[in-house]
Amino acid sequence: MGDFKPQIIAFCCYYCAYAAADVAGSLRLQYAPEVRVIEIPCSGRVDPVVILKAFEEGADGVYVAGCLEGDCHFLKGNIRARKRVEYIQKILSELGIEPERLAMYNLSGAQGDRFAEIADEFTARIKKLGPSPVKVGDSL
Amino acid sequence: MSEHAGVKTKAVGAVLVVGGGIAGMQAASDLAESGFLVYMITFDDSLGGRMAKLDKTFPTNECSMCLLGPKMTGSLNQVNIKLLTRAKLSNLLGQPGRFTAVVERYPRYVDESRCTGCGQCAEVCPVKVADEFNGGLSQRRAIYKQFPQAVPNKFAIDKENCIGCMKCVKVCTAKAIDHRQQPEILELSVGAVILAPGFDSFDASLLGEYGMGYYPNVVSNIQFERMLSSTGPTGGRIYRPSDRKIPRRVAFIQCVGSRDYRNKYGAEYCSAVCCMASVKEAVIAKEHHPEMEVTIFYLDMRAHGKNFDRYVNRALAQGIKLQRCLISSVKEDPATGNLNVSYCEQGEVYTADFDMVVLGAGVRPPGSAGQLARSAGIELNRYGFARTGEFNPVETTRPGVFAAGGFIGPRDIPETVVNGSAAAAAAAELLSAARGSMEQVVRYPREKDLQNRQPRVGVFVCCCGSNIAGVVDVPAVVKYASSLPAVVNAWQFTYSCAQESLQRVKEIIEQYQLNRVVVAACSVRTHLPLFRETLKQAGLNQYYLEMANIRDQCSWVHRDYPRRATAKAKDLVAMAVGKVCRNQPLHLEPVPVEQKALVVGAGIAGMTASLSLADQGYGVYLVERRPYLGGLLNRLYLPQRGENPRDLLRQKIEAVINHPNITVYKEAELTHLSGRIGSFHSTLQVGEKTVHLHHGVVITATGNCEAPVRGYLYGKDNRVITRLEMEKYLGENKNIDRLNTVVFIQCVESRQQGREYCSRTCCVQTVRQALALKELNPGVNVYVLYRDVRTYGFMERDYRLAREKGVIFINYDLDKPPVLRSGSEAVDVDVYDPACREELQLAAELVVLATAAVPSEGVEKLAGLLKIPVNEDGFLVETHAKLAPLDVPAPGVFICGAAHSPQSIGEAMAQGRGAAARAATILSKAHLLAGGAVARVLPEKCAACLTCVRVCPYGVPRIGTDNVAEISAVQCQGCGTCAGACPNRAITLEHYRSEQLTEKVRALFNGEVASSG
Amino acid sequence: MIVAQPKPVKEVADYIKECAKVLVVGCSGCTSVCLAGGETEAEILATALRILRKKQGRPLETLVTTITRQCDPEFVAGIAEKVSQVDAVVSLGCGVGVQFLAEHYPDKWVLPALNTVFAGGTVQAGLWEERCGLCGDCVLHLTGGICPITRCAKSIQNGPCGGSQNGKCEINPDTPCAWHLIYEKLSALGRLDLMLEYRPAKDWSKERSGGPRLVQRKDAEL
Amino acid sequence: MKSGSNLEKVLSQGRFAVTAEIGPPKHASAEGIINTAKILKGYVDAVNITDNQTAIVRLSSIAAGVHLYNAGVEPVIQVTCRDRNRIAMQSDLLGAYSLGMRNVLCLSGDHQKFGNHPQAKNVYDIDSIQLINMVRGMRDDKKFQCGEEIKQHEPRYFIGAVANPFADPFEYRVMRLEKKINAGADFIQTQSIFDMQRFEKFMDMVRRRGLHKKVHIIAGVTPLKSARAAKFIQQRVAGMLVPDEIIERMEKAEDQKAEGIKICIEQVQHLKTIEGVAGIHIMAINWEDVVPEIVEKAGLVGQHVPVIS
Repeated sequence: MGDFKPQIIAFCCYYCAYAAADVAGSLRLQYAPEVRVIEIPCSGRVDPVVILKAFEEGADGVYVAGCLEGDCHFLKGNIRARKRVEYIQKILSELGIEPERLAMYNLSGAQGDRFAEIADEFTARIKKLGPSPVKVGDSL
Repeated sequence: MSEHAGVKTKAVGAVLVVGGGIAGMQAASDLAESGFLVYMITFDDSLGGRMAKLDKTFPTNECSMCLLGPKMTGSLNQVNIKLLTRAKLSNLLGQPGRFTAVVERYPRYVDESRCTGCGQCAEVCPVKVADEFNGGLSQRRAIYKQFPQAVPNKFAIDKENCIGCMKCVKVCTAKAIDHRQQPEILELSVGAVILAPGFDSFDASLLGEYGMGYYPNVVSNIQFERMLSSTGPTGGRIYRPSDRKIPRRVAFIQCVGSRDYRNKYGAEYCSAVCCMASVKEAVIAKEHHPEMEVTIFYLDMRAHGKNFDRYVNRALAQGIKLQRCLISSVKEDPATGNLNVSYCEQGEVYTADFDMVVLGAGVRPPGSAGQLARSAGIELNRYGFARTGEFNPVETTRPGVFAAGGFIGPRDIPETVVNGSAAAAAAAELLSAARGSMEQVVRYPREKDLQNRQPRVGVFVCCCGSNIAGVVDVPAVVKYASSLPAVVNAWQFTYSCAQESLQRVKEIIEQYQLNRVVVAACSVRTHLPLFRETLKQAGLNQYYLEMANIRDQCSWVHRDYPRRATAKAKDLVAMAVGKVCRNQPLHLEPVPVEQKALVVGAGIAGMTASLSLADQGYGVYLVERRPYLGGLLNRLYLPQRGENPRDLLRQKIEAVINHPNITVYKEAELTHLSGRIGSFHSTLQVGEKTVHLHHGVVITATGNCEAPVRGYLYGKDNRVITRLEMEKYLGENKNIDRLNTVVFIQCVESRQQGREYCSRTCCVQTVRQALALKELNPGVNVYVLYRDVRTYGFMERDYRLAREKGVIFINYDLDKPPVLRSGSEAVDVDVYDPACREELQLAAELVVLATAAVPSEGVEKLAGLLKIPVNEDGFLVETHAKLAPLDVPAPGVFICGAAHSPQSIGEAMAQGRGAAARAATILSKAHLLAGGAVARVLPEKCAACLTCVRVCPYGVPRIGTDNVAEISAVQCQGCGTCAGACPNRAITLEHYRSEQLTEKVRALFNGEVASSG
Repeated sequence: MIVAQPKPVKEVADYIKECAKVLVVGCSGCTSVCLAGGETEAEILATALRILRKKQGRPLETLVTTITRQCDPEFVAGIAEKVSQVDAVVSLGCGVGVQFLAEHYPDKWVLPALNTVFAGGTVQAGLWEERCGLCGDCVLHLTGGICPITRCAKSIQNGPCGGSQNGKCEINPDTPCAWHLIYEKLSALGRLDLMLEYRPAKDWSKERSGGPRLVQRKDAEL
Repeated sequence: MKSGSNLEKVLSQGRFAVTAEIGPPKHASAEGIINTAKILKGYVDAVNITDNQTAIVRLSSIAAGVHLYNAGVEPVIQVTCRDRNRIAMQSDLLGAYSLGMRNVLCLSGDHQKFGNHPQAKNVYDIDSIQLINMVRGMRDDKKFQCGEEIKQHEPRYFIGAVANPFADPFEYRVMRLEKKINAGADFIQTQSIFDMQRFEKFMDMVRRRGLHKKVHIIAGVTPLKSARAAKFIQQRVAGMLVPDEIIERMEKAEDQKAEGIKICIEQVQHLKTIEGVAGIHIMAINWEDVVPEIVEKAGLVGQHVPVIS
């Protein structure tokens, strides 16, 4: 378990989270290399089916990162995203998958440090939870 | 059309821009995008100017080159910008509207049309000379490229140092080198000229006391900046030149050659940017070398720009030391190469040892200023910069000739960009009749119809010099990429964004019949437009492109894990390939533009913007909440550097009222806004009446106001007044001769908890008022209690004059603010004077408070209506702090003036004019192109459930007459909230369709091989 | 419209635990509009079922389709090919949809993925409310357009009862008292006389109590 | 006389009626009922038996009525619409009559949500007014609800209904009362009165419509056991209003029970003075032994004769 390298997908909104990831880069902030960013124009675009499919394919963790609440570039997309994430979390727990494997984060486009922190924090969380039960199976 | 423009002075629809820096590029792109042909000449070999030398920019720490790269390539690719390098203006004949510019063009000795930028010539060149681009810290060959990302990406020969060995000629397989090239003289017919040659840095070796030039470990700020740059002489590491060791203790010395009029090499003015530049360099250096101790020795910390004080406070929190003092000398210990700095603080002399000293060398007029002024027929000011008006900073002494950027005087990047736009507006005002007459229309090759073809993907992996390749195993990524399904092949580039690489991409697309492209390089945020342009030029739909960010989000952030960074890069490439195979061509459709502007706020910025657009021939609706025009300008009385704000106010109001293109609505408020860029519908409440307007753009110029004062007895003792009340008092000149003592208190409720910013205009205003007081009553005692005197730029002169006239400046600390008591005769002001280390008690008949500038009341509501973000201080947030200071994310909406941040009259006018130029890039077009990555309804799936109607933050979807949802492509902002909410998957967000995103996810897991690497 | 709610995934998973391949059928009608049974929910359910089975080490294959209305045989017939490939069909239609599918494909297990709740409408985004009791004998002309059968907890026809306070029903302080609403509406319309009129006992034979009902239109018959 | 019940006699003679209320037990023994009957006997004219009140399963009201009857107290059986449809109700009414029941109080009934079987399906085939109409029809028209004739031995009940002057909309409450009278109510039992002002207002409206002449209105009272109980009623029980003064009074009192009784007696005395109030109905559920004290101290003792001596 020690060398468990989680596979994590981050759906990042273009205006804040993705920009923050770029800022983290330009500041050379070092963070966990497990996160794979998928850029979406707004966290409001986040699609429950796509997230569930990510888990089906074997993602150990997924997070959605949007602008700070109240600061969404598209006004309210991030609020919708949060609610949708909560909805999917409910489904995950029904499926016996820890709902903490899915998270919603908010940060501003300038918060490179926060982006790095989130990546580390979430990676640590998933490492602690271990591989996704979808991969491992119930019997194990 | 042009026949009707008037035979007598038929204007030429072309503009000459002198200078290829950020000011010149901004002016050129604004003009080119609004219907003018631009000739851009630079004496350099590349575009980029000063900004190209910077590693990062303050206050966002963004990579300068990353911002500049797309801008440079954009300028080069803009068909209406004709770039001439190694060229200078030698004469300017004719009148405004019809000039003949005589341009001398010097040979590069390299045929630009043949050079591929491969660099083999430089490898064989035997000559090595100091590389001035890197401040002489490295060497280059006689045949060279200015810097790796140079645009155009072509080599050039430095003939002075060339020995004529012809090795380069032999090695060049492209046969591009031609040692026989001769200078040529070009005569260009233009209607206006914009001078933006930039500025030079002060040569600190002229001042002996700092040891520059003979102590190797004393370097200039530009040298230091180059060291920080990953493409610089040290690859981003700070070395001591003497022993190439990393310095542990670094000192920055500010005001080298600035604010120093006594020395014959010094300059009277403040260089305005060095404080922030040094703080930034200190911050970045500490990021590169966390163990480094940095001290900045300064006189006043001039952090007067937007978010600057916050940046300085952050630097302090990160451990950067700021030491207010006067430097007396720098001495080297020859044994160690260390430097001993003596400085004077509060009357005492101290010394400290450092491993390296960085000199904040000031700004100087460009070396070419004299020649350029003569050629262009303009005057220079006392400091050798272009002489321009205080209130019209881009207008030179010759009509039709405008100036922008550092050539006007020291200024930072956003101000330079604003000047560039303002100069463009000024030229466009002059040439409005000729707009479009010389414009060339871009034609792309016919788009290939590939919709039903099997994907043939080409993957281009960028090394970004060593930025990516230094961490990620690029050849391994290339190999992996070429093994992926549907990938025809993968290629490696040193710089994929280089001109030559882009050309190569186009060739490869053709050669391999590619129909999909993946570029694994940096961020879509900076480079997507560039690569899309390349696809278009190659006849591919621009949406057949995906990028994998293997730099900003990979190599830069996983430096310690090269293997895992490589694995991640492979994953990101696989994901991009997965998606690109699902991409579909999207096309933009023309939608009409209502060629009118709505300007909100009729202060000086709003009036200037309105007049510029009106003069450019566009209808303007100018909306003012108050019953009068002019805003805060109504409250300014004292002349500013010889120009009278009262006259300005009168002239502008008159011009606005009489302009046939301007409709003014006073006592009016914007209550509703709908529509989209190019076609907004707004509703005004004008008194009792409701007015509906239709316009293509909105310019917000709501200004700022004085913050209410709570302390300092204001409102309790009528001898305490604000700075604006003081203006009026001085303007009316009542009983001033009776005053004995006047005390000014600076930074009242600015730069402190809750209002962590500088109000920018107060120091300058205070000094001006102090001088006026002294003039009206030479016997009056004037004290200015300040935290930092921020008379930036040429305003420093007033500060000097004030001190000479006997105005006493006392520094106070935020922890120990002055205390006021009401006395019967006077207001007693207690303040601690650090210079003589004692408590002073001043008996003032008048106390003037430098009140904070805060955004106008209700700006949040307006910002909400216009969808402009507001920062924590209440000021409007621009799209980009550096390069897009007048744009906001909402398309078609612009900002200017003090609603952006506190600013002077001249600055607000420049922003007003600049915003007009930005607006004209839209208003000049009859149609905009809409569509692309927007929501699309699949009518056969729509259940008309109204979910999209309810969730859209912009209220765009509606259920149409045929009972299915309709989403207007022009109005759709492309957030995809509706697509995520549609219960029947009847809405797709183009380019982000569910199956495209799913494919990205799948590709990650199908590529287990990569992940395990 | 018919308002329905998804059943817990585990419950549906249990129905199909013996199956290797199922067809998940969404409905573009009512259940799509009430966000319970459109294509999105069908995809979500199918993915969730696959995840669950993947976890159990017994992968499930799914086909997902959505038809215009599950309550019309022609639409139901349109998916015959897909139905033939699977062991069972999971319907995200209302109870009607499930039955139509089951009737049309007599040799297939058709299983409900939703609980059909009521006939109602969207009162605000994300909130649906019951409005019609399908009683077959509408009295809305007497009650100001407010249905006492569905909206009064006791379905009383000579209301309001003594549990009406501050306009709310005694069973739930958030539920408006239907008869209070009726009173206000009739009062506003100047028709309080209708409230004084005795409403005789209702003819429930027209309701479901009278057995499965048919609606017949001779002229529409072929 | 419509039914010939004791209660009907008392009321039609214009005497001030006193009734009490018993909640049957949640078990199958009548012992408690019989004991309570002994306590009440001689102090009241009739006793109400609730029908699974608050939707909690209890011994049936008809059965309990029979026990009371046998113990010498006249019962008023309550019938709610919640649990039975019109067929069951008519059948029960016939049976109850055959067992000697003569008074029936018609209510819609508390919703099952409040009871111990919230999952139960409610009936509400007919509502309380329709029930009143049905009982009257059986008696006066000799017809079942469906219109079919009752050829002989029709049940002749003295028909009661309830009114709640404290429910909303207030203005409609008197109209609804009128509706019940029109449907066939002979007497009206009100919800427990604490807010005397509002009740006065209600009675004022009743008098203006002349309703007090068409029906016997029996005012409901409830002795409060404690300030906490008072508060509970104020905050939690829909359709009941307890003024703050009463709660304050209860809170201040040293002996809250005694204070509750005192308040109740004062209320009774006040109610007696209101024109159109024909009697009082004391609802002291699980505290029935206090009824004699209230009756005595309110000066109403001595006039009540047991039906069956």
